[in-house]
Amino acid sequence: MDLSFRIAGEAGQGIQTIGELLVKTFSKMGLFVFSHQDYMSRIRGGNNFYQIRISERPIHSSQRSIDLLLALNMESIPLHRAHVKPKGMVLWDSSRSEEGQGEGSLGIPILRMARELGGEILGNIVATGALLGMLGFELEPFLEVVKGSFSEKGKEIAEKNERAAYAGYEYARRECLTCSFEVCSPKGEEKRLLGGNEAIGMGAVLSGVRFYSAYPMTPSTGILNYLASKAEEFGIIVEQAEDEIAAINMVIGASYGGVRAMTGSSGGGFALMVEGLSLSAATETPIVIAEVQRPGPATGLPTRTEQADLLFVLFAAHGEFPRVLFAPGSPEQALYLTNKAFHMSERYQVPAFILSDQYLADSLWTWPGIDEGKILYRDYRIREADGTYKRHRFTQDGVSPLAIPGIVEGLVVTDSDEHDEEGHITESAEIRKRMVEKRLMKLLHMREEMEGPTYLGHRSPKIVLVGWGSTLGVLMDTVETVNKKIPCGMLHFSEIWPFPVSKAQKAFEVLKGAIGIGVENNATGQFAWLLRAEAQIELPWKISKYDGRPFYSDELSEEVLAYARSI
Amino acid sequence: MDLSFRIAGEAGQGIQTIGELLVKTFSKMGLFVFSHQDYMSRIRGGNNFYQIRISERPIHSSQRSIDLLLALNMESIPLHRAHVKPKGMVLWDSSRSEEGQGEGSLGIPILRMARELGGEILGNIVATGALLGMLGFELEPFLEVVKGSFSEKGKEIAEKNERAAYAGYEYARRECLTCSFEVCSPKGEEKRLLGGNEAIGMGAVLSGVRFYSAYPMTPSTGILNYLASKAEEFGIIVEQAEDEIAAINMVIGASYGGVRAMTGSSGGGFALMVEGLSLSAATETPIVIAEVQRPGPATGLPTRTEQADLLFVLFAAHGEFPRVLFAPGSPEQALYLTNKAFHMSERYQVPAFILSDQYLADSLWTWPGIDEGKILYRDYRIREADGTYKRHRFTQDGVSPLAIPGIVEGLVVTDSDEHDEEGHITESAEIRKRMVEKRLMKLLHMREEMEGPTYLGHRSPKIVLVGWGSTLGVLMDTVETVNKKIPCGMLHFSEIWPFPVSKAQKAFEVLKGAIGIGVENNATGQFAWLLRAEAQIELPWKISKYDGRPFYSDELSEEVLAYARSI
Amino acid sequence: MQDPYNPAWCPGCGNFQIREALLMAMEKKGLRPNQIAIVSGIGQGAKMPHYISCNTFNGLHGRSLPVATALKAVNHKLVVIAEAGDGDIYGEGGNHLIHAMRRNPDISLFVHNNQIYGLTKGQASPTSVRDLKTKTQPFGLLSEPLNPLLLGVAMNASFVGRGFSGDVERLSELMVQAMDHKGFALLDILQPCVTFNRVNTFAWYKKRVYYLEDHDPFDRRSAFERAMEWGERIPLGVIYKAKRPTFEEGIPFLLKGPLVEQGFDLERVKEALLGKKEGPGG
Amino acid sequence: MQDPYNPAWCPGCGNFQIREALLMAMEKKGLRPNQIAIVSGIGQGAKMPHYISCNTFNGLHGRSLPVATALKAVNHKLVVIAEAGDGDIYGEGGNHLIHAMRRNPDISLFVHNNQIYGLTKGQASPTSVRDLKTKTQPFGLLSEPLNPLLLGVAMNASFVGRGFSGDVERLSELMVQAMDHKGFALLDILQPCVTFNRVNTFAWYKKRVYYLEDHDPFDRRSAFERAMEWGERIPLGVIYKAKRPTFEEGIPFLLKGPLVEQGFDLERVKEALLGKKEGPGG
Ligand SMILES: Cc1ncc(C[n+]2csc(CCOP(=O)(O)OP(=O)(O)O)c2C)c(N)n1
Ligand SMILES: Cc1ncc(C[n+]2csc(CCOP(=O)(O)OP(=O)(O)O)c2C)c(N)n1
Ligand code: SF4
Ligand code: SF4
Ligand SMILES: [Mg+2]
Ligand SMILES: [Mg+2]
Repeated sequence: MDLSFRIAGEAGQGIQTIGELLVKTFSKMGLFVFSHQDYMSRIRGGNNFYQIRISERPIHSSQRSIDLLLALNMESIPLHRAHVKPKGMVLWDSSRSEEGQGEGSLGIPILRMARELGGEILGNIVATGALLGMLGFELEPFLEVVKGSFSEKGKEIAEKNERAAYAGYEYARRECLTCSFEVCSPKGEEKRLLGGNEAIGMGAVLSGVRFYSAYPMTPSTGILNYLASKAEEFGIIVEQAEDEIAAINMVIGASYGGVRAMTGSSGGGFALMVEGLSLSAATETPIVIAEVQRPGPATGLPTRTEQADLLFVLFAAHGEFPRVLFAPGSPEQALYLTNKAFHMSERYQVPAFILSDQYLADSLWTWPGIDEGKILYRDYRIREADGTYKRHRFTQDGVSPLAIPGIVEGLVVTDSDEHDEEGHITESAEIRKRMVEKRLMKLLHMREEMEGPTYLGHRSPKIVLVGWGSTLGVLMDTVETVNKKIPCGMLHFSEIWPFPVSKAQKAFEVLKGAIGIGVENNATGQFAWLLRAEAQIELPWKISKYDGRPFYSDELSEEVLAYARSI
Repeated sequence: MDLSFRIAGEAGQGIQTIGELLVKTFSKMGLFVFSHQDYMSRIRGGNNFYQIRISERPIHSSQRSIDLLLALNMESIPLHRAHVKPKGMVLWDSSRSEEGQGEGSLGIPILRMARELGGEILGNIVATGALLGMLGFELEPFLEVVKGSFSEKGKEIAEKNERAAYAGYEYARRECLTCSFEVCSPKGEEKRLLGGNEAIGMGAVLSGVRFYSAYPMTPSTGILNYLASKAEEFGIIVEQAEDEIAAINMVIGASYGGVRAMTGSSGGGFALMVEGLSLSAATETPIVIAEVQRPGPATGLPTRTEQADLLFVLFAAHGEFPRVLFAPGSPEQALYLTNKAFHMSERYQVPAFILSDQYLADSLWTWPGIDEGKILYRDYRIREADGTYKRHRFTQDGVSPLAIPGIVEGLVVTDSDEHDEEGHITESAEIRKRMVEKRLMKLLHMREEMEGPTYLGHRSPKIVLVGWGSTLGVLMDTVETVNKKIPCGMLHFSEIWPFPVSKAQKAFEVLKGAIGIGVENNATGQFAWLLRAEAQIELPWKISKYDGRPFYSDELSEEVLAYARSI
Repeated sequence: MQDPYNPAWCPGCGNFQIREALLMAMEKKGLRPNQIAIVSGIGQGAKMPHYISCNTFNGLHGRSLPVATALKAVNHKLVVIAEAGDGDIYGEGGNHLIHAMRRNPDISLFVHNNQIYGLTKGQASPTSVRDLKTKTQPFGLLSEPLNPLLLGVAMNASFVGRGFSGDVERLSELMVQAMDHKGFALLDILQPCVTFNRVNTFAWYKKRVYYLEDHDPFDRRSAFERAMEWGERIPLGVIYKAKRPTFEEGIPFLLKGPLVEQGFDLERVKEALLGKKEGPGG
Repeated sequence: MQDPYNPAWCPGCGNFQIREALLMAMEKKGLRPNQIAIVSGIGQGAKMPHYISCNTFNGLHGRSLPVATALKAVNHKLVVIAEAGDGDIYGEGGNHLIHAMRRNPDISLFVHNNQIYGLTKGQASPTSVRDLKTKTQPFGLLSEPLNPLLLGVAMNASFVGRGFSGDVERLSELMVQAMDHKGFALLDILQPCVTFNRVNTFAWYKKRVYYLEDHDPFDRRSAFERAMEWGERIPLGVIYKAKRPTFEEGIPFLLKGPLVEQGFDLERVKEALLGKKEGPGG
């Protein structure tokens, strides 16, 4: 079983509510779920959708072709119908229009039923019930989810909602004569779900973050919301700053003060943090920055996705200094790599980045739950030091002891100007030279800690898809499809900087003879460029997408196969 | 004749005054002059110097070894004496110390003489006169310079200064028994001088800049000062902004309004302009930005030099868009390339950079005066357009008509969000894709306008020094020296982006067999990295300097020769 | 794509009325679309120029004022308006606001003050009430609200006023006054956000607002008094005015006419700049 | 390299006295060096912490306040002082100043207000007199000076005062009061710049300054009056005070003690976070 649904309608119609009810329900059933969101930069109106794919096997991406479209308004039907498979169905609200929608569609008077059942607000539940009914699933798991979601609001409301679910479900079962979805009866355990932004937030909490400051910016705001929701429980100061400059400077102040600290934004907000980034580098103050990409330049498409900030983030800020950059491919990777970012940042006293994007941020993946052994934690802060303490002491590996001001006896002195070992401003050419070397020296050890790419696919592939960051899932699913026709594999990088040069070169060596295709959600092929500069590896072909939308695995498979046929 | 002098002392002692009097005097004599400045980030105290080199042949860099040290305070003697050549001299103020300074030195009671002649302020003139006397030059040109400089202050003051010049000169001629400098009697015409910041300012005025906004930041402030000094005469609005963010946004507003506009800063200030850069790109508003580098990260060494912002400036800002980057090698290049930056920026509606640094900014070169034919000027602004005007119309080369709001009949609409041809916000995938392509398409034509590197040196060199930006002069002088021992050449890039790939590759082809040495005033070899990424050219060796000081040609020659010997 | 008569606002949002008032004001002033330029930031209110027929520069979040200031300086014949949100101009763009008040360019700033971040879904803004709990203020808002009018009077801004989206007619009058004013005019507009602000609703404002009468805006002390008033009663109207030269008036050569019309004569510039020798340091 | 007793200031600069006053204030408060942290920006005044024995974070131009705010929040036992220049804090850092006043963290801000940009050689600052001609103000300064005290009162900052470097003893008293104050204290310090400011010299200030007497800083109206006074007479002292909770007081778990001392128990966090199943959206 491999089914895709799209819930489409205006902003404000409850698309997200329906989407979340469904993914919870499917997870409860024990199904694997993948979902992503496509929405406009507005609060009401326009056209948004929430897409869900389910299967009894693991799945990692969305497909362009859908089995069922739930259209919450009439405008959604022409907009999305082309993507409905020949045997698929459109479920629409017949209380909105007199006109029939022809074959392959089922009209249900959603709003009318909702009103009859106690109010328009129940429409979402009616629609969700109807969708499950059309598919032929059991209603029970959904009823449980509904119960869980509304139990806090009192018995009466809970019951109303249950009735609405039942009504929608029954209506669909009764009326949908042409529905012929093959659904399995899942028996697996209840599954867990993890979203991209949530994963970064969880990773931060598990790494001991105690200070998070940010300025709201789509699609990064979910991290802020997540951490705010955990603030009291875990003693995390979460402060909305007046602007992004304040956010990063606060984070640096908090880290100087002795706690682990983080900020997050999207490209435009991060652009304002660039000077602060250099401050973190100059003062060797560890910080973690999540940059959740959206299409630029400037405001661009605020709620959409792109992978176009890689080189920007890698080279942001004046002067030369080491940094760490991870680009997770899944929520699970996002969690562990956020943890690794804190680990590296604290260990080497450098800024560390998580480079995500809207697609990953707003996607939900089924995941097995945490592997606790994978969480790295060691406290590198010095809590005892006497008056001889020097913040920027020259050491063999370039890492100086990082003491907490006020806690240690010695003074913790640092400066954005070039400074001596004590942290005091200097103009000395000699000290300057050594300080540059001290800072850059860390790169050696840092690079060793970076993992190389992941290979998946055929043992001796003819084609290798090369990607990074949020395209992991789409590459995985594409390889599976393409492999049925020609030997294909994928190489995915999520640990980007310091670039694991020799690991990358080794990975490509094995693939000699295969044609490398760079797959990037941007126009210029930034990662391919980096690969050439860092590892002298040339990718002969590239597939780019830069319309603000993510790759779909069925679409990508076709493109890869078309290319394969052409050579 | 090839003589180098260093005037050293505390900040505030008048080092710069003496330096400028001297370079004016030598230029008047018809000599070629090169000078640069080395100063601390403070207003009084510390130790600064001004270095001057003169010759009857063109010279393009400073040398580490000096013929004459003018020490304005006693502390300067131990600090700089090691650089004085065996036959060189130290000129010091014997009114500051009882102790003699031994062989190779001449003490002159500068302050005492000044006081006797009418005040301590005359000390600078006494010292300058003495220096000229020791060298054995005629006094007349200096007297003329003094006359010119003080004529506005009244006859009495002018005469006092002349007397002081004479007194210093005579004292030195009389007392310096060991002075044996070989000076020629220059007969050439009076020469012109041009400084790095001044050249950028002149280039801007000649390009029709009408709006300049910046926030003061060393070493870029000279551009602001220059343009402010020309503001009234040439109708240029010069406004000191409240911060760098305001500066770049003002410049964008002025350019949108229909005039040529520019801003300038150093790396840390530019870091704050990064979001604004993306705004210029998204709205396709032409702007020119001068980034005058200093050592980072963060505040770094505010008054010193480095070439470490290349990759930062090239990849600054989120999203993908074309930009232009020039890195002039001399004040003369700075003038023409600033003009070319305006030309490219206006023609393609993209942001254009001049990447300079403190060394270039504060250097003076003898130059032949302007070649007027080299100044490009064409007005690309549209002053007539009816109601059908579309600001971002799709065109064959990606360049849309750029009309002036309020002047044309049609409306000029633009947006930092992705927009349609009219400039209105859009969420369309189709339009987004075309807009990205429209913007990036310009790169094709832009790249064709970029010049390749300059080659100078031996016809079949064994060693080629490869550099960019402000190292031009030092490379020229080094090649001349090294060439006397082994066949050597230099390849210098001042037109960096869009990278002139094929021109670069062609230039390197000719040099096959020679060993390329990257010479960069930074630690990581950023240009060498770019060369590899863009043109697959590998430089087997590099010479880096990153102590905040510039290369000296005698020093660099030795390093190159040492390397040559080692292979 | 964007139909100018189908704004991306929620039904019932105060922005619709602000748009109406602005259209009315433009009509009252008899302005043709190409004589006006609206510069805006990012936010719900900042989308305004897309729904008005005019020259439009929809720039970055918080950065409308520097753009507008420069635009006016290079073409002072244009009527230049900045449209901003409360987060936009009192948060992200706060520094530019302060310094625009010091500079006093002849532009009008209309702030769509809904006391909340609308476009990013309901975070506290600089004008939100203290202790407001939102998804991003887990401890409740820990800052005191900024009083834009008091700030304006303290900064000696040359025109400081407040309007209410619920009264289109008088709001448009205030807009006209702001545009007629020679200098920087800050008009803070109370605007209900029906989706995210459950505190400062239409009814909440409606109950409290009143128009100033017998108030001399040139009397700074009384302006402070009125500006401090916020709570049970909220004054509307022109709170403060100061006679000050504009930014453009300080630039001598603008007397000749708009800079953008002054032309550039390369030959003259070459002559003037290069005819005489340049010394070091220019 | 840097001898703490050989500051990089010009002989005669007011910064020397400010340093003396600060040392005196620290002594009066009986503070050990490691109990204090000075956060500063970039400028002549901002070099201060290098010449005082204390924890030091010398950060970016204009950005001392966010750093200081966060530092205090994570370790509220530290005495946190921000040292800034007038360009630094009223120019580049203006937005942070406004919002620090709203937040009211328990830190003291000492502004070395020499009404000029010292370190970058004499450009106009936000407090420079109007029409000032400098190398970068070719038409004379076209902006009106910002009045920091008026701004502070308007923003309801919880402590607003002014000192003068020429009176070390009383300046140190004011510093002590600022440090003793629970909340954000803005102390603007008039400081002659002997090199670049030829207008506001020591004598200029000396002739004009007087200490407030019989002034109730809790009386906001009278605070406005005093804050507006600038010209022939310039008041010194505490101009305004407001009773407000501090930023740190709003963060519930800081009652347990400084955050930096609260430790991190990975096992407990794992348990609490992962023990129960996470739904979508967390
Ligand atoms: C630099 C930057 N940071 C953050 C954002 C995201 N953002 C867009 S609008 C907005 C705030 C909206 O609030 P407000 O200015 O009050 O306008 P409203 O939507 O309420 O009208 C934010 C934070 C952005 N676009 N740019
Ligand atoms: C982002 C940034 N912009 C500009 C500068 C350059 N800069 C350093 S100090 C300073 C202003 C100094 O004036 P002020 O803050 O009044 O301090 P003062 O030197 O007068 O004490 C400037 C513009 C900088 N360091 N960083
Ligand atoms: S979210 Fe609020 S401000 Fe935005 S359109 Fe809706 S009601 Fe208006
Ligand atoms: S320049 Fe002015 S502020 Fe700076 S040290 Fe000298 S006198 Fe003091
Ligand atoms: Mg708002
Ligand atoms: Mg100052």
